[in-house]
Amino acid sequence: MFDIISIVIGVIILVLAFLALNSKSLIKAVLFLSGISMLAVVLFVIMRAPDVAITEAVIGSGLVTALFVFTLLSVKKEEVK
Amino acid sequence: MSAILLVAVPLLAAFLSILGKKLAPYLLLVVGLFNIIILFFVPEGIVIIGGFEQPIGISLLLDTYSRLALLLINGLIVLISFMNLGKYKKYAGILLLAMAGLNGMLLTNDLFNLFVFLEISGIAAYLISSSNKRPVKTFHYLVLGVVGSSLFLFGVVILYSMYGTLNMVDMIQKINLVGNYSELILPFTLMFIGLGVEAKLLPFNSWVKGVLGESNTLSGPMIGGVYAGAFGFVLGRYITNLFMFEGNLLLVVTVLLSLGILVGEAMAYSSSKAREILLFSSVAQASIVALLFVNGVILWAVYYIMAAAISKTILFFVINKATKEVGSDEIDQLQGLFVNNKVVGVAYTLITLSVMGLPLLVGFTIKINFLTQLAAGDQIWLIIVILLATLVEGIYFVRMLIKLWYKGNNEINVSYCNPLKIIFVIIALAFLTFGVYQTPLNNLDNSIDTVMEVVDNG
Amino acid sequence: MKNLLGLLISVALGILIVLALDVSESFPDFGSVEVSERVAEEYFDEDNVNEVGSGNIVTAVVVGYRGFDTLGEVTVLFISALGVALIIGSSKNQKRLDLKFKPNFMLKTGSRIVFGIILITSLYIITHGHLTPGGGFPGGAMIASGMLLLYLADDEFRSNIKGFKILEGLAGSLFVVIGLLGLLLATYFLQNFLPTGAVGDLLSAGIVPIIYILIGLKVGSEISGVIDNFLTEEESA
Amino acid sequence: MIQYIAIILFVFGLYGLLTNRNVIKMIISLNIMEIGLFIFIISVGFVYDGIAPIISSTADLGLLYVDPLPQALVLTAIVIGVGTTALALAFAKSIHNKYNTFNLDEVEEKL
Repeated sequence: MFDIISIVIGVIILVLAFLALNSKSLIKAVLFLSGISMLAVVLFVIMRAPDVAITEAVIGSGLVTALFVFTLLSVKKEEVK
Repeated sequence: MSAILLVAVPLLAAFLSILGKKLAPYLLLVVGLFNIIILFFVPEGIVIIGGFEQPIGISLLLDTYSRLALLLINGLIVLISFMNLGKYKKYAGILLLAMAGLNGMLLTNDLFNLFVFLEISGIAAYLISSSNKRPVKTFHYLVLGVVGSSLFLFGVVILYSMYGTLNMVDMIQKINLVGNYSELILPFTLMFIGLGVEAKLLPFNSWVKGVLGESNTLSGPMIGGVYAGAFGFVLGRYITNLFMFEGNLLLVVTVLLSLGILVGEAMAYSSSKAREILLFSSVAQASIVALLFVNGVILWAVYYIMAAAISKTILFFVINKATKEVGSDEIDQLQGLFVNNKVVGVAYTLITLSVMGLPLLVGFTIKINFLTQLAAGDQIWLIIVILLATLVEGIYFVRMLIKLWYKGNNEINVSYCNPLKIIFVIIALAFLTFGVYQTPLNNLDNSIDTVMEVVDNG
Repeated sequence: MKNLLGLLISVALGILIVLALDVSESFPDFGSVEVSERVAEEYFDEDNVNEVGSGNIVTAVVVGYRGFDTLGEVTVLFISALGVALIIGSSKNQKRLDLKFKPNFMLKTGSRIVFGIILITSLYIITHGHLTPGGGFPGGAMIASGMLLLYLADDEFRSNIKGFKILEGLAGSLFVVIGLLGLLLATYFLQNFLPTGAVGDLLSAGIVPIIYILIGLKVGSEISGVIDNFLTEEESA
Repeated sequence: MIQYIAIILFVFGLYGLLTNRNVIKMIISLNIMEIGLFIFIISVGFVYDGIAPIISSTADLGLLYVDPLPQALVLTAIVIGVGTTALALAFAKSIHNKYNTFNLDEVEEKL
């Protein structure tokens, strides 16, 4: 049971990583990145690491994605100007 | 009065400096002098943190090797902050953190703790190099630095999974116990690459040209002198105690490092910019240092690092100050720099001659001694490489000195304030005295020993 | 051409790592790790657990046994917050980035209520760091994401930056002061000088919960400062 | 199985770093590399049917636990990763302010 879940999630993570690197628009790449860190949280939970799972959830998919989006927003605003 | 104060006090000062921005530069000088004074009273041996025995908790290790390193690093940081007293007030907090990071890196006895301090001093270095106002080059430096420390962490985790400990002394004992060398190649290579990025070794030093090429009177001496010295010491400690290079891995590393020396010297020879000459010669020096440690030369490699760090700090400062006032660091523009400031010129020339290894100067005694030790280990090829490097070094340094001394077409009036002149003269005289009077250098020979000897008799 | 070279280098490194790890016999394969051979076995030792007193062994390791790492790590966050402020320039006359969306009244008041709930959960996680999973880092990051919510929901909202800077500096220096107190009262830096009580109840584990609360406040204020730097721009007046 | 995925992710991040010229894409591949590294570190400490290292009282110390040390290392490394990412994004923002593009090739033309 454990191996099935880990293989499925692992494959999805690799697909997301491939998409993140090759996607044309930056916003999509950032969303794929936050998808990867959410799946990493699931892997941490499977591997009995609750502390790390909470930290990665809040910091990895929460704040890091927010910082990326803010950088891209402030850039998009200038192009409009 | 334990060695931990060398890290805790700068950290406390840095946290407090955010409350009062104005007092930060003076706090920096006070803490730096406090560190230097403490260094003479702190006892040697293992300092335990958190109250748990060695392999469980983290411990620091202070021996003659790290005491010399700490004296060099704290002394140079105080010197640099004194030289830039008026300017760069915003960077005082960052310099305090750089001091804490470098002290921690030189003291710690724990592999993961070294990764944490590698990151602290790395981030401090990126911020100091951001004062050159070159965001793209600093970004390259940041990316290379983070990749380097991630590889180092990868190596540390593999070692932990194999031997179950993170403490360096415990790790050495366990490795000698198991003695299976073939499986250690991967973690040691990863950690060597991790440290090699910051220590300017050949394949990973593409950031050096960008960061030091456009440096200023703060980032040039700091990254060119202090960081080069600190990472030389850390690399030396890990090569002599932990990494065991044997067989074809030793061959690969030696070839890589000698290539680093020759490429560095060739690039310095072909460049016409003063700062580029200095940075490529410091790249070559970093590879020479790594080569010496790989071949078991410890004492004279330590002196070589100290001489290189001090001389590079002064040389980068003098050139950067002149570049700022003249506007470009092309040697033709800087022609006749020393015509109307003779004192600085004499000191600069003495230090450059010592870097080249001219007799009567400390550079010569260091070079002769480590060449004899290399000859004892019949490393003929290395001696040839180093002598060739010295020859090329001599040519381009003399060419630069001639240009700087003889008046060019335009008049240059670069002003160095008096206290700086006094410092330059003192250091140049120190280079001269230790060149002639060598006994203090030799009697330190037996006390520089590897980590294990400190632990056994510590 | 460059892509091919990059591909070759990284694939070669990957294969080298996988092969080297498979070949070496002292590298335990996945899942069959003998924890008793490792240093971690001491962390489950009866009197060690009582000496640190924290129920959550990972917190005991992070703050108790390897507290110096956490001090170093808090410094990393401190210097990157300092660096972001230095690079993006946090001069006094900063104004909010106008992102061309005007949140209506409902969103503003709703977000304030939700912020209260987020704050309570993060304080719960910080104070129970030594009992339940989580602790200073996730708790602090939750405070910061609460601030993030307020920033997003209300485009005139500017948090009190001066207050965060002072909180950040105080929490950091208190952490080092506790370490120095350990040096003076007990014999080692960061040593526990408070009674540790019974494992499992709230007021146990000596200085561990105190340090974790300080870390939580520090991480929270730092990341909020970073968010503020990212969401403001130079006063174009 | 998870260790192979972690190493592939690490190598993916390295590949992304070597080939991309866009600043934001480089920071994203830096993050992917770090996530791969963290999964590898946790997988080094995992034990089949071990339970999370959290005890409610000293009585149940005898059970089979997962190794807590790698989890402590990853906790620290995640927050260091956030620090460096925030700094890298700040540099990316200052690059964009100066050259009005994220692509390093275009920046070289402007130099």
